[in-house]
Amino acid sequence: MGYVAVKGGTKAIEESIKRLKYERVHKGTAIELHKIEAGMRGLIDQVMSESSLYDQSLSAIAIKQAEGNPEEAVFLLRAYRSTLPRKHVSRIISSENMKVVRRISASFKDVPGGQILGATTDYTHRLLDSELEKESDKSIQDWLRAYQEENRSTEYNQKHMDDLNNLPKVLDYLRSEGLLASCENNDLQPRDVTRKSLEFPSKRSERLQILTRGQTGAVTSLAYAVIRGYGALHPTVGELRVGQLPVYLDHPLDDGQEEDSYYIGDFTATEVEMLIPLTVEKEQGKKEIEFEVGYGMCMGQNETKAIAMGILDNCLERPNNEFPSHNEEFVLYHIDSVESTGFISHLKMPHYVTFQSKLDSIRKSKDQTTEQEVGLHE
Amino acid sequence: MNKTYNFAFFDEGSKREIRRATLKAIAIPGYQVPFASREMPIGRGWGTGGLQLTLSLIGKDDVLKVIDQGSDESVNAVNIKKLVSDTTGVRTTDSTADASLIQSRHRVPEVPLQKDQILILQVPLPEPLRGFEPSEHETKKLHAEREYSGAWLMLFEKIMKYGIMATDADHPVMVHDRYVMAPSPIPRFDNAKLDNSEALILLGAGREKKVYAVPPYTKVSSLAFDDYEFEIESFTNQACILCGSNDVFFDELVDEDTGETYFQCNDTSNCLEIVNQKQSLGVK
Amino acid sequence: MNLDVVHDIQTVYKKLVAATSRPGTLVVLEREAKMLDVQMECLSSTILLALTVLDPEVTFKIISKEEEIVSRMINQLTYSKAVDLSEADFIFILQDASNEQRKDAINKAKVGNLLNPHESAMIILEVSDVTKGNSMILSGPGIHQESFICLPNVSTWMSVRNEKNIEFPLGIDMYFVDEQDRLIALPRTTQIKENGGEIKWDMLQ
Amino acid sequence: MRRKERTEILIQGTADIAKDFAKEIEMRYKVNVIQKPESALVLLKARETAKKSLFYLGELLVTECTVQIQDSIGIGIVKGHREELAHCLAIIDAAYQADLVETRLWSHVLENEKKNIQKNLQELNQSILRTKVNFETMDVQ
Amino acid sequence: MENILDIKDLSKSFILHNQCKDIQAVNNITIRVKKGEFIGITGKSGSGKSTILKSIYGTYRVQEGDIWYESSHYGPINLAKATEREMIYLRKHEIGYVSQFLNVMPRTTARQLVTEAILEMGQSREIANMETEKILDHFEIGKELRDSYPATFSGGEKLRLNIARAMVKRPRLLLLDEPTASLDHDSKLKVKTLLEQLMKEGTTMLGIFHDLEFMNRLVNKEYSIQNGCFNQAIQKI
Amino acid sequence: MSVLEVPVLSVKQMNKQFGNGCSTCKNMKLGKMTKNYCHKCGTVYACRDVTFDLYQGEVLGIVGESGSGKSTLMKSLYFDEEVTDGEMYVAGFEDGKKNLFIESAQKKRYVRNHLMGKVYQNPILGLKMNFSSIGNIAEKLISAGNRHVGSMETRGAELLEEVNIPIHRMKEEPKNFSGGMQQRVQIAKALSNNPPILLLDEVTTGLDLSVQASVLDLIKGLQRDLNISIVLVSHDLGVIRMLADRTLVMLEGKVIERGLTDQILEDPQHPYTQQLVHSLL
Repeated sequence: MGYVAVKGGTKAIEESIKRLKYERVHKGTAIELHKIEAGMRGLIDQVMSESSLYDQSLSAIAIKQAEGNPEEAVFLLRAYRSTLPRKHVSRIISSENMKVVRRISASFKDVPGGQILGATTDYTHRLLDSELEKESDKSIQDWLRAYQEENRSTEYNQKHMDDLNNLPKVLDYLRSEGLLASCENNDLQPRDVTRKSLEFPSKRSERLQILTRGQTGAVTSLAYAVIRGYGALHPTVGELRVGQLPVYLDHPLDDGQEEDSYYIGDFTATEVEMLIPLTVEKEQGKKEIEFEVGYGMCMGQNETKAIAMGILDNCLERPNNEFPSHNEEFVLYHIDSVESTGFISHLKMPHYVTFQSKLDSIRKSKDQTTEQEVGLHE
Repeated sequence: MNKTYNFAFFDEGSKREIRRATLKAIAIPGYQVPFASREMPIGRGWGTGGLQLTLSLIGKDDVLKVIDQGSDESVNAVNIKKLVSDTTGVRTTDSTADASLIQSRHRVPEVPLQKDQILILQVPLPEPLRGFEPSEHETKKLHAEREYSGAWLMLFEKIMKYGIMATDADHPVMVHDRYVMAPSPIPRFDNAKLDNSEALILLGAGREKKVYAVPPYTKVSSLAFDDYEFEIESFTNQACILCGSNDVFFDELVDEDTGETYFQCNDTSNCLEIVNQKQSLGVK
Repeated sequence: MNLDVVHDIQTVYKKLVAATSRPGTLVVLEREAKMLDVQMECLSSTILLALTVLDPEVTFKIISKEEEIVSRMINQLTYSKAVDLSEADFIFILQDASNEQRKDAINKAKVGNLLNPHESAMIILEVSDVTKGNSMILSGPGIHQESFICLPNVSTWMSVRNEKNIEFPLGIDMYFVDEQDRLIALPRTTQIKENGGEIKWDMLQ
Repeated sequence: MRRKERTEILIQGTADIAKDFAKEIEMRYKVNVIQKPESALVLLKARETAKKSLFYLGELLVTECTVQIQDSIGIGIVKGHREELAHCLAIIDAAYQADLVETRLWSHVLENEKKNIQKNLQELNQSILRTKVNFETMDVQ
Repeated sequence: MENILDIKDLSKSFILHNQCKDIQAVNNITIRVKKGEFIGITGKSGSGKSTILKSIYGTYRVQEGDIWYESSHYGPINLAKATEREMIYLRKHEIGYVSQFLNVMPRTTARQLVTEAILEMGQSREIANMETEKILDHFEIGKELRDSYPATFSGGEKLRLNIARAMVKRPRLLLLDEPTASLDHDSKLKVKTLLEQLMKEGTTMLGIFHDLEFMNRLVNKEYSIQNGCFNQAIQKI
Repeated sequence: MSVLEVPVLSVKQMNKQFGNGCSTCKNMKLGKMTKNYCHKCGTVYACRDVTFDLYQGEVLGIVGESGSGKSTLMKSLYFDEEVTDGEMYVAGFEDGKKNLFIESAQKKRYVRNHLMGKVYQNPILGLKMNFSSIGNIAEKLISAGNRHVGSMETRGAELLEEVNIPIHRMKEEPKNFSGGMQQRVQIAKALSNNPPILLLDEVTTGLDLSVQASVLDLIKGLQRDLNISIVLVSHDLGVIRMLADRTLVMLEGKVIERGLTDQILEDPQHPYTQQLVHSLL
């Protein structure tokens, strides 16, 4: 054994990179990007959300380069993002404008607008489908045709179809019923954690941004801990919606009239409002139960993450030192994919110098103890 | 997607933000200036803080040296060097004296730094009070109020436990009699090189999003007690098996055949230069 | 404008780093200033520094008779916003500012707070010649023992500058630029003593 | 037709329309490209519904292009890597800015396309509504 | 002989808010005490005897009237209007109060208790230790008791300790609030000797005694009190 | 010939409110509130116009039920909490002429480190549970400028002995100790650099009776030997009776009664104090 720095690094790195490529291609067939885009919607959405960069085709390249490892793909996109100029900030995006493709509420069976399942794995029984082994382009196309045919045969009320583009929000209903404190729009400009280093106590906008770009697994685990008991919340899903949101930009020199804004396209997002009952003390010590809302929103269809975000959002609004999940430093500093994986993986780097220094320290303290022991015996 | 990267990887806006933070860091020696810290193509914890400083500083005429744990050839050093030269085209070197920018992890080179050089140290954990106080908000307050009992207390505790200060690398220092600073995990042997340095020393922590600095000719003292002085790693009566130096930081090695311990310079480029010099003298 | 916004700004920045880390050192920006090659109401070095540090993320203030014109120009060049003195991250005091304006500007500049001493103003002060004027002795970080410089109009900024820097780490960092495109920095850590004997008042205004 | 509605139709509808419009202009006017189509980022500013405050949801990759016709600047910006479309949109934008006569004839083309878009959307909605849970059918008779 | 204490028209009532009661304890009391005198106050229980002593000592807040005291430190001072700090000073240095109850910290030894009283006056620990031993000898507190807690003492021992603690300060004015109430005959005799000795040393005293016979053998003058008012003053000896 | 005594600590018109207050609670002169809480805006007026002096060598008791503002007062005195307005003077700082409430954090820190000691009800607040007991004492000495391990170790051992912590346990962490022992380590720590002022916040609350007695004894003994001035907060009149020379009674953030401790106990004036005292009897 020896504590000497690695030599001959240049050559080794070149060979290592070749080896990595070999691993990616050694089966002799290349995966085409459009196939990743077509068939890996879940992975693409997760990678886009965690990298905080929305673009399916970039995501597909990253996934290909990372051989499907989401941690690595997110890393690639985050770094790529650092090189792109950010020229615009969108007009305010509001979920009321969502073209909904899925919407459920776990709180209200008869939610106005209805429970719309959309595309979900929730009821698929998770039976491994061996049919997929045989799936071909042709079989897919046949199925698609049949599906469209089926759809056309049903008549739907015009009104319902328009509703999908402006479904009422469950929260608005609760607010109108007085079950939820109403509140005014708060137009305080958000802080951007990618431009300004986070300081504590943090701002709400910073918390939401860090949560929404958090690592899916980390966000989910912490939220799970909260509802299992390492936290003080008992939430239900008030509303979950998935759909397309349009993005508009103001002309850089204009005064920002909506009709003169640029439409640049839609993106898919998941939005969740968690309802959390809380006991509040009212006049004369009277106690009442009120709802609070935990908010979760992610780019792409990432339902578990959005729900978890909603839980953590509310946790951080109610700091409580008893639980790490209610401690903003604990949560916000530890859920970023690039930061946590980077630091964990840096342990692979050599620490020869620090180790040598530690060795010295240990020896000296051993000497000290021996001296003391000798002293005792004398 | 055809993308040619900007000079030094970053867009100019990113560089500007790092540059502003750096100027403040130099003006307030030892104070950790928060900065946005861009996401880099190398991992957080792999030197992104140092790399961002390097990329914000580097120009066409710079000559870059990157060392990791004393070695220019270590894979991480090579990797960072490659990234910088790929995105800038600048010349790299192993020789400390030739370099205008030196990015280093865990060592200050043995060759004394010069006035026109800048040393950039990669910092994994910039907060010297972290072991005493886990909350960032609280440690910031402690720095604000110059309340450093925690830093000494951590040393005191070690003395109580082990009978000596027993710190290894990253022994905290006091800068300009105001801020207690983590010098990055350099061995205690290197702490003295920070004091009254000829060269500007910049420290960057990418993951923790902090930049700080020790300007030239600035007082940097290692924390110690009146009756427990700061001690560097001792290699009494040892000399490098290759170049014979005895006043440097060593790697300790074991001869696999004999099982005997021997020592070798940790700063490999310096060692090589000395060996070469001796050989050329010998040839003469 | 032949200025290369990537490479020439990088060299300006490197010089700014050198000036800040070695207070009192004369740094020459002549080469970059020549590239700039535009007629402005302020010194070329002022523009160079503005291009180096300003963007939409920070704010500035111009102290000058031509404040409006210069502010607009800087805004167009950098997209940085002009704000009140007490909020400005960067304060540019041009040559034509009166003594009162100069004092007032330094006086109102923000010094940061103990938690965030970096949230303080950087002041760029235009002078005719950074090598002429009252002789002073500098000490502090970045200075090997002591160094000697001359700077003009000392009476109009020195005492108010020292007053602002009384409780380190709070304070302001000052940069002096002149007509020959030279730069001297006096960050908050620099201690200034007047160099004995007679005070030679600078008559050029 | 104002910009918001116009860009909605040009981007959501078939890309041929933008291409045709741009071609028409390019044939008759000098189009000066100020900035070639390039990738850039748009920061998404969203309003959350719990406290109705604002936060940044992430960034969207766009392709952006700037052109000049006569004295008017036009900007084309669209989600994703769509250099050609960004270029066409910039030309169309500049044409409207310069109030070129051609633009007056485009309105009805756009109106027609808008109807197509509506129709497609309704078809989509129809298939989504098939997944709606109908509680009434569970009533016990 | 000059007066050391001059109580003029002292009235004190207690307003009990929670019971909506207003109890008049003493009314228009006037007493003059000359330096070195020993005054006895008699009356039925509840007649207001204690109220007078506690008003002098500052435990009760006087509503009407004055209590002029001739302090060696302050000169003439109206105790009815003295500040808290003045009262604390006087208690430490000039005015003592002894009752049948010994109110002390649970784990303070007899020796500490007395030493503390001396230290309060600003004496050095050395002197305090010496004085303590002296006075404890004097009061016949057995050596074996001195390091135990007073809570374990007999009534007589407690009281002797109590007086010892008050006396060690050599107060100019000593207030005695039924000190002998629960004492046996022997103990009473010891106390009597002590009080006589104090008189000799020139301490002015004001006392309430349950045992009139005991009192009569000691005091110079007796005031009798009924329903808060004086009946008469009887000159003794 | 009254001698003018100079207080060691002087607090004048101190106010501390949580919340910004609204037109109702500001204008109604606190009249329309339940206790010190405004229902409209939720503002709590924790301390209202608190004024007192503390003199050398005395123990000033502060008694009141929970929520009366006594703990907030203590936090404010130790700068754990920023006051809304008011003045505070300490004899050892700038001759007692500078209002400490408006001084910088650095200056406050100086006063805390050099002129004060505090013992918290909850030892977690006063001790670093993961550092050795001797280290906890050293922390206070270090912050007062001591840089000599040997002298700190000696002093620490001395203090621990004084508070009856066996010397062989001095390197142990307080988290291993019982509540009473933790409290004693806190006291040793608070006393380490001979502060003229000691703040004790409910130091015996939650301890067993016998442990309580030993802690009280310790405090009394220390106060007697060191002649320090103590502000002692307690909801327990028994504790106040045993230790305090003078006492303030707080209710709803205000000092409603003050006097010699025996005055408060035997001749209470305010209905609340009477109720408090009678419930004790």
